[in-house]
Amino acid sequence: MSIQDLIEKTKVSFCQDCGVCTGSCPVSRVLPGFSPQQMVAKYVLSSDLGMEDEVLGEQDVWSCLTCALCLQRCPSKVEYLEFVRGVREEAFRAGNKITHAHDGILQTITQMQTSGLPQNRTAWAREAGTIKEEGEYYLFVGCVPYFDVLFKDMGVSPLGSASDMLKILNKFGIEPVVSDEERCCGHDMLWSGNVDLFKELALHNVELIKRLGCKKVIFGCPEGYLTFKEYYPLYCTDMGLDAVHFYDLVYDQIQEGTFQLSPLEQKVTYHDPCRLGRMAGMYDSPREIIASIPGIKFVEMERNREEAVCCGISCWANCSSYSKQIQMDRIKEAEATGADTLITACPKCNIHFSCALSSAEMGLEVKDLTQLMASAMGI
Amino acid sequence: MNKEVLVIGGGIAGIQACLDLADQGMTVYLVERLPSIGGKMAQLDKTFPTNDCSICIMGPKLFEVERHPNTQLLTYTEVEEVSGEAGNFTVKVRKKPRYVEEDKCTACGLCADKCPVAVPDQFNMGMSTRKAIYKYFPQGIPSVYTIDDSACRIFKGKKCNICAKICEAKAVNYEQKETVFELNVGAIIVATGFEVFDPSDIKPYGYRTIPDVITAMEFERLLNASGPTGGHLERPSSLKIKAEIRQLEKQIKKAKTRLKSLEKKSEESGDETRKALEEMNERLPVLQAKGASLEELRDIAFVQCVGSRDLRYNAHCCSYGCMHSVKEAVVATEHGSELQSTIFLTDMRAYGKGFHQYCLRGASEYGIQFVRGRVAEIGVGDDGRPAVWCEDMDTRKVEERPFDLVVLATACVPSKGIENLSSMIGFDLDENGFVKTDPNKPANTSVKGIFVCGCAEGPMDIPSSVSMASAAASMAVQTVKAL
Amino acid sequence: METELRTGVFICHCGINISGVLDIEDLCEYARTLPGVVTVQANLFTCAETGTSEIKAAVKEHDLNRVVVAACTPRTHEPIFRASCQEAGINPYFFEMVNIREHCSWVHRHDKEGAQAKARDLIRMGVAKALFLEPLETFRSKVEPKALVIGAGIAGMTSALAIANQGFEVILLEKEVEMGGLLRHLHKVAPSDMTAAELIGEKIAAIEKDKRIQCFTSAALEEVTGYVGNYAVRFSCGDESYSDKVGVIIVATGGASLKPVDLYNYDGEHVITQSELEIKLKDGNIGAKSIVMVQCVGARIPERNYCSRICCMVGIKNSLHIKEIVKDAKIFVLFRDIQAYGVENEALFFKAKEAGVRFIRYSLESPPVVEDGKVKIYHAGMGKEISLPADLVVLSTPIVAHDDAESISRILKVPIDEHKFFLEAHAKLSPLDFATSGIYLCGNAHYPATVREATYQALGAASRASIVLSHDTVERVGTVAAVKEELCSSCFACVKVCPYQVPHMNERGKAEIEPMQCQGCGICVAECPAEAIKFAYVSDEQITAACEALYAA
Amino acid sequence: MNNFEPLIAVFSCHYCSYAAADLAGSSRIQYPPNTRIIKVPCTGRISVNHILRALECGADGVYVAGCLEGTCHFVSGNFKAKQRVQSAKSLLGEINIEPERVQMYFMSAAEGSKFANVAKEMTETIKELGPSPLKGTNTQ
Amino acid sequence: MIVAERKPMEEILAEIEDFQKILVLGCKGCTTVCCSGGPKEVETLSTLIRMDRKQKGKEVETLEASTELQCEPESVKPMLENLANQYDVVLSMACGAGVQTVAKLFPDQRVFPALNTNFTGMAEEHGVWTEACLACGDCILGKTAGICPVTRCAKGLLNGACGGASEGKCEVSKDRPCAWQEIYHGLKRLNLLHYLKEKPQVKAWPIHPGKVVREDLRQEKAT
Repeated sequence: MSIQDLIEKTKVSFCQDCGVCTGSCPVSRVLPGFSPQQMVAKYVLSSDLGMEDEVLGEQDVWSCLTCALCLQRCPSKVEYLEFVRGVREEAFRAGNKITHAHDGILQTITQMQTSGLPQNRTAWAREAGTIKEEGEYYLFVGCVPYFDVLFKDMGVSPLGSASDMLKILNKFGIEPVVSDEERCCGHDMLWSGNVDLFKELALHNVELIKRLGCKKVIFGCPEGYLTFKEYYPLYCTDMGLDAVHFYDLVYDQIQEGTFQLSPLEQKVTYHDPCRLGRMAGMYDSPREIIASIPGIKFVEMERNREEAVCCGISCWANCSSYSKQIQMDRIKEAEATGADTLITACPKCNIHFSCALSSAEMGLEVKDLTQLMASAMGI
Repeated sequence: MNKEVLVIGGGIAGIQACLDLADQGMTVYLVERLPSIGGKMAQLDKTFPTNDCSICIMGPKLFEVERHPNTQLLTYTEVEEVSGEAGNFTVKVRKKPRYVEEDKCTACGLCADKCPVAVPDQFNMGMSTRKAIYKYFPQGIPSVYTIDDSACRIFKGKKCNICAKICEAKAVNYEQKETVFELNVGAIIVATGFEVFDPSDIKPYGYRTIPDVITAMEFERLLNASGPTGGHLERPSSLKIKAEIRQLEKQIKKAKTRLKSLEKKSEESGDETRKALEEMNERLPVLQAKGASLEELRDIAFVQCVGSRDLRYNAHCCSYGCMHSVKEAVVATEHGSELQSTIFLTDMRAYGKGFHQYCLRGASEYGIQFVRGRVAEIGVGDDGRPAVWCEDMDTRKVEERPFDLVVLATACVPSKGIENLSSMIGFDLDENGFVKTDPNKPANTSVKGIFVCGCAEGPMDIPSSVSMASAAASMAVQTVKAL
Repeated sequence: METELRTGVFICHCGINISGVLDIEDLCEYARTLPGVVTVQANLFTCAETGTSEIKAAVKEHDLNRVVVAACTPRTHEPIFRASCQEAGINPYFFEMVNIREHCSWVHRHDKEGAQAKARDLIRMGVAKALFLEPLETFRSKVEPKALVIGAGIAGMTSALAIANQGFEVILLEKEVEMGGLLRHLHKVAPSDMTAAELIGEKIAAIEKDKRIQCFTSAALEEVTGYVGNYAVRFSCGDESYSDKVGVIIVATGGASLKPVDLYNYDGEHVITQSELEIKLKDGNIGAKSIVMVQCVGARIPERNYCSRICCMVGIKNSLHIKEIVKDAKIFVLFRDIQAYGVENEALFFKAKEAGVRFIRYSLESPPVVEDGKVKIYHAGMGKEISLPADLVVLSTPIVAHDDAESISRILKVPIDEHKFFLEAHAKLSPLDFATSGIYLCGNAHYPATVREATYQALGAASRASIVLSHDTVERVGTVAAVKEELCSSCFACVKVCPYQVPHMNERGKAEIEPMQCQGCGICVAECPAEAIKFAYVSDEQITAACEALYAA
Repeated sequence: MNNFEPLIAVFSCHYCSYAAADLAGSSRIQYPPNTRIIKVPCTGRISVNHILRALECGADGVYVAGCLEGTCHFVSGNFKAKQRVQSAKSLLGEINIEPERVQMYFMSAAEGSKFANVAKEMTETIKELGPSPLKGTNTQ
Repeated sequence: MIVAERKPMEEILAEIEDFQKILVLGCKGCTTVCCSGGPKEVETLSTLIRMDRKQKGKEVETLEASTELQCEPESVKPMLENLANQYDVVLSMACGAGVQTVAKLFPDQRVFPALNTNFTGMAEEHGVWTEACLACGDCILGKTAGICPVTRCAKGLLNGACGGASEGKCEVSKDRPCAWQEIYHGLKRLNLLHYLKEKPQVKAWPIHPGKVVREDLRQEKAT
C-alpha cells in the first residue's frame, strides 16, 4: 500500500504537530533525536512531494518498539502503529532491513520453518500431559520450544511454563491438539516488514488447524494471540477459528471456583505486556488470577494497565544500550513497589527482563504468571 | 402581547440578556439553580485582556439585576416543566428551600461563624471549606445565607439550631418548604453556560494523584483574594502539610487536656493516651521540618488543551484556554515577581481585540515562556515535584522539566442540566452537546420562541457571550412584539 | 447650606488589591484627623452588599450628610455608592470617591511609603472637596423613536432589520453604490455553505420590503449634533442633502481586507489574495493543481500587531471549496497559529485535514519565500528548507479599518484605537456600546468578526439601541452648568466658546443655559470673565479646595 | 537636591486621561507616586486660576492631561485647555517662575502606558527644576 | 465698548512694590466684556502678585473686589468706603475712566492702573477686538457707509484716499484694508456715491477734556 493511501487509511493527516507521541515514547526518552512525530511528518511530506525513496532508507523507523503507547495517547487518534507497520513494509520492499539481535538466529529459525523441515515440536507435550490428534481445542505452542533451547543459560524455562499450561488445561479437562507441523505465528515477520513470509506462515497455520478440525485455538503467548486474532483475518479469508487466551480460560474457571489454590507468601507486582494489554485489551484476567492466590500480596507499579511501559525490545531486533536502559528503568520501577517477584505474562518480556537482571545484581526475581499459578496449584 | 420573558441561567450571559430585556420594559424572570447569580465569571480573579478584577466589573451588574424594577430574581431554583409555544409558554419552576428567609437575612455572617459543620466549598473548587450555613461567595446576589440540607445536622436528625439561636434577624427557618410555581412567558432564553472538564480520567496527567497538579479554575481561586488562601499563592502540597501540622497540634492539645483530666482521676488508662501523645510529639517536628523546607512557589507550568482538541474527549477548542493561561501567568507574577511561568501549547489562539498585544507583553514584560508542544505525561520527579514530559517542537528536544505547580487548562463542556432541559423544551443539541443554532440566526434554537446565548451555544469568551446575550434579548423582544 | 457638615469616610481593602500595598489602619487613623470627618470605617469589599449596607447604616447612625469612599475607580463603581447614598436618604451627589487602587496601590507597588503618603493626600483632597459638594436633580428629554445605522454590510443590515422589527423607524446609510459590504465579493460563507450572494440578497429583499427602513446608498454622513435620544443628523445622498432627527446611532461601517502590496511579491495573478480566490471560486475554475496558502500576511507583525481572527477560517473554507472543484489538488497551508476556535471552526479544520489539505507551521523569524512556481519554507519534520510546488499562491491578509474611519470618528466624536478600529466603552462587558450614550457599534468596525459573530453583534447592538428607543424620554442627570444672572456681564464669551452652542442671551439680556442641552463639560464655566456660570457638579470651590488640600504643610 | 520628591498636581478628564490612568492601574504599569489627580469632566473645565492656585498651594509642578487632539469627548475642551496652559506658562514667565512647571499632555483612554510615561517624565523634569520657589509657608 | 489690556506684570509689580495691602479692583463693565479686568482676571492678577511676593519672601495681603461700573462714583464710593483702611493702595483693573474716578473720589489714595486702555472697539471674534471710534465728537459715519476714516484709515484722512493702497490694502501694512476704498464700495452699494462729491470736511477737533452736560437730567443741587 503506497504511503499516500496509508496516510488516508490511518488518518495521519489529522496529526496536530503536538508531540504527545514523542513525549510519551519510551525510546525518545533514551535515544536522543528519535521523534515519532518528526518521523511521521517526514514520511507525509516526502510522499506528498513524491520523494518517498529518499526517506524509506532511514533507520529511525526500526527503532520504534511498536508498543502502542503513542497510539493510546494521540489526541487526534492517528493509527500510528498501522502507519509504522505499513512504512516498514515499504522500507522492507525497498531493501531496508531491521538489524537483528542474537545474530538473527530467531529470524533464521522462522525462515527455516517455511522450508518444510520436519520439526519435533511436541515431544515435551507428550511428557507434560495428554494431548490429542484432533479435537475442539488446538494449543498453539509458538516458538517457546526454541526459546527454551536458546536462552537456557538465562535461568528461564519457557517450555516449563508451556508444560504447566498444558497440565492446568488437562486439570480443566481440556486435552488440546498439538501438532508438529505448526509453524511460527509470523509476528516478528509482520512487524519487520516481511509481509510475504508472514502471509505464507499464516496461511499454513490456518490450513493446518482447520485440517485438524479444531475450532478454538488456545494461546499462552500474547504475540501469537494478538497476531492470530487481529492480523490473520487481514490476510486469510473465512478462517472460521477464534483465538482464546489461556488466562481467559483460567479466569472463567476462577469465576466458577472449580479449583483451590494453596497460599503463597509472596509480594508480587505485574508487568502488562504491550501486545496483551494495550493492543489486545486484556488487563483484568491476569490480575484476577494473581488475586485469587490466597496469601499473596499484589502491588501495582506506578505505570500500569494502559500506561504500562514496554520491556524495551520487539521482534528480536535493535537490542542496544537504550533498550537496556528502558528495561532497567522498568525493573527499578518494579523494585520500587517493594515486591520481590515481577510477574510477566509474555515469554519474550520474561526473557528480556531476565537478560537485563542477569547482568545486574538486583534482588528482584522474574517469573511467568503460568509458572506462578502452577506452583499455587501444586503442579 | 405577553411581555414576560424567562432567562434560564444567572451567569454573565443570563445577566446581560436579563438587563437588556428589563431596560426595554419587559418583565424578566431570571432562574438560577445555585444560591447566587454570577456563574463562572464570578469565580474568576481577573479577566483578559484588560486585567480588570472580574467581580469588580461584574458587581455593578449583579446589583442592577437585583434592584431593577422589571426583574424577578429566582435563585436556588430549577426549571421543571415547559409547555405551550412562542408567545405563551407555561413554565413550572421549583424553588429549593434555603431555610433562611430572604427578606429578613442581612448577611451579617454570625451564623456561619458559629456553625459547627464544615464541608468542601464548591465555589473554591473544594480547596477550602465552608459551613453548612453559607453565602455562595462574598459579593453574591441575593446577599443572603443558605443552609445546605445535605450537610446541616438538623436535617440528619441531630439537634443543633445554633444558627437559629444566634441570628438577630430571626431569619433562620428550618421548616421552610420548597415552593413550586408557574410562570407564563412569551419567550425563553437559555443561558445555562458550561462546565469545566474534569481531567481526572486523563491518567497520564495525574490530576488528583499528584497534589500539585491543579485545574485552571482551581488556580484562579488560589489567585483570588476571597479564595482558599486569601490570594497568597501556595502549592496544594504545602497547603496539605500545613493543614496536617495544624491538625496534629490540635490533637496534641486535646490529648494533653485528656491526660491531665485522667491523672486527676488517677486512673491507670492514662498511659495509653500518654503513649499516643509521645508518638504525636515525635511526628510533629518531622512534619514541621518538612513544612519549613518547602521553598516558595517559583516555577509554574500551564498545560494547554487538556481534554480539548482531543478526539478521545472533546474534539472542539475551548476558545479561551490560551488567553486564560497567559492572564493567569501575568496575574501570578504580581503575587511574586520571581515567579517563572511556562505555557505548553500547540496553536496560540489570541484572536480577540487586544489579545495578541496582551500575549506579546506577557512574554516581554512578565517573562512568560511559550513551549510549542503538548504535554504527554506528568509524573513526579525525584525531588517530589511534578515533572512534565513533552517534546519541544521547535528544538525537537524531549525532556522532563520539573515544576512547583502544574495548571491544566481544561476543556469547556456543556453544563450538566442541558440534556434534560433540551428534552423538556424540545430544542436540538449538536453532537458535542451544545445547543444547535443556524449560523445565520445565531441566537435562535430549533424551537420558535426559545433563544440561546453564551457558552450554552458553544465555547466562547466573555465579550462574545455578552454580545450574544444582547442578541438573544433582541430576538426575544422581536418575537414577543411580532405576536 | 446645612447646619453642620458631617462626613463619613469608608476605606476599602478590596481583598488584597489595596491592603496588599497600603496600610489601611494608618489611612483610617489619618482620615479621623481631617476636618468634618465624623466616622471612618474600613471594609474588605466596600462594593459588596455588606459594604454598601454598612455605608447606609453609618449614614443613619451618625446622620452623615457627606460620604467619601476611598477604593477603586469611580468610572465603574460610583453608581453603586451613589445609589446607596440615595437609599440612605441623602442626595446621591453628596458623595465623593477617591481612587487609591488603580491610581495608587496597583501602580506604586515598589514604593510603599510613597504610595501611603499619596493615599493620605488623595483622601485629604477627597474630604476637602466633599465639604463643597452640592445636591443635583435629574432632567428628562423626549426620545426620537428612530435609529440611524451607518453602513449596510451584513452587520448594518441585520441591526436595521432588528430595530425595524421592534417597531422603530430606521435610516440606513451605505457609502457604496449597493448594499452588502465585504460579502459582495465572497463566494460561500462557512460553515452553512449558503452562498454570500443568497445571504445578502435575503437581507436586502427584507430591507426593501420593510417600509420602516429608509435606505440611502452612495450616501455620506455630514454632521451629527445633539445628544442621546435627540441627535440631529445631516447626510448627503448623491447630490441631495438630507437632515433628520434620530434617537440612537449604530456604527456598522465594517472594514476592508488589506491589499498586500509588495508582500511575498504579490501580483494579483499567480500570487493572489483570498478575496481574489473567492472570485475564482465563484466562477468555478481555479486553473491550478498545486496551491500554497500563506497565513498572517501583514498581520501579527510589529507594525500591525493584532490577529485578524477570521483569515485562518477563510483559508480553511476556501481550501475545502478548492478540493470540491479540483479533486486531486495539492494544497499546503503555511500558518503560524491556526485560529480555529470553538466547535464549528475546529470541526472544519479537521474536515480540511481529512480532505488532504496539509498544514505546515512557520515562525515570524523565518517566513516562507515565494518564487515563481514554488514556495520555499523551513520544514521542522525534514529538519531543512524544502520547496513546495505552487502554480498558485494565496495570501491571507487581515481585515483593516476603512480609511474614512477617522472622519466618522470626528463627526460622531467617538474614539478610535491605534489600528483605527472604533474603541468600545468596555472591552469585556460593553463591547457594543460607545462611552457616549446613545451610540453603538458592531461588526468589523469594532474588530474583525466572522459572519456569525457580526450577525449576533448586530442583533446585540439593536437590542442596546432599543433600550433608549423603547422609552419616550431619556433621563439626564443634573451635572450641567447654570448662569447666575446677577453676575453676568452679557459678554457673550460663553455663547462663543460652547462646542455645542448651548448658551444664549435671554430676554433679560443675560446668558442662559438650557439644562437639557448642556453636556456638562465646563468649558464656558472656565471661560466666563465674570465667574458668573456655576457648575454644581464640579464647582470652582471644589477644585480650589482640592488644590488647597494638595500639600499638607 | 537629590532626595527632593516633587508634588505634582494633575488635572485629568473623566473620558480620556483618567481612564488611561485606570488602564495603567489595571495593567499594573509602575510609575513614581508624585502625581495627585484632580478629576474633571473635561480639561476645558480648567482655567488659568486653577493652575496658578495649584502652584500657589504647594504643587511643584502641574500638568493637564486631555484627550488626543480631535478626539475630545466634548470636541474642543482640550484645545481650550492647551490655550489656557499656554497662557499660564507665559504668566509664570512674567513673574519669572519656570514655565516648564506647567505642561499640557494628550492621551487616549487606551494609552495606559503613555499616562505612566508622562507621570515619570514630568516627575523627572520637576526634580531637575527643584522645589517650587513658592515653597515656604503656605499662605492661605 | 472700551477695550483694554493688562500691563506687563513687571510694570505692575514695580508700581506696587512697596505696598503691603493691595486692593485689586476689577470692573464688571467694559473690561469684563473684553476679558481683561473682570472678577476672573482680578483673581489671576492677585494670585500672581501673591506668588511673586512669596517668591521674594516679602509680605503681601491682597484684597479682591469688582465694581459694577468703576467710572460711576455711585458704584465706586460705597465699595471703597466700606473697604477703608483694609488696603494701602488700589490697583485698578478698569479703563482709564475708572482709574480717574477712584483717584478723584479718594484724592489722597494712591491708585495705579493695571491695564492700558486701548480704544473704543468692536469685537471681531472671541479674543480679537479692533479699534472703531476715536470719539472725535463730530460723527460722519452716516456719510461714509458706516466706516470711520479717522480710525480705519492709517493716516486718519478725512477727505478721500491717499492713493498709496494696492489691491485694496493700505500701504502702511498688508493686513489693513484701505478705509476709503471700503467707504467707496459701501457707498456704491448703497448708491450714495454723491456724498463723495460734497465739499471737503473740516473737523472741529474737540478740546480735551470734553464734557457733556444734559440739563434735562441734572439734579438741581439741593438748595
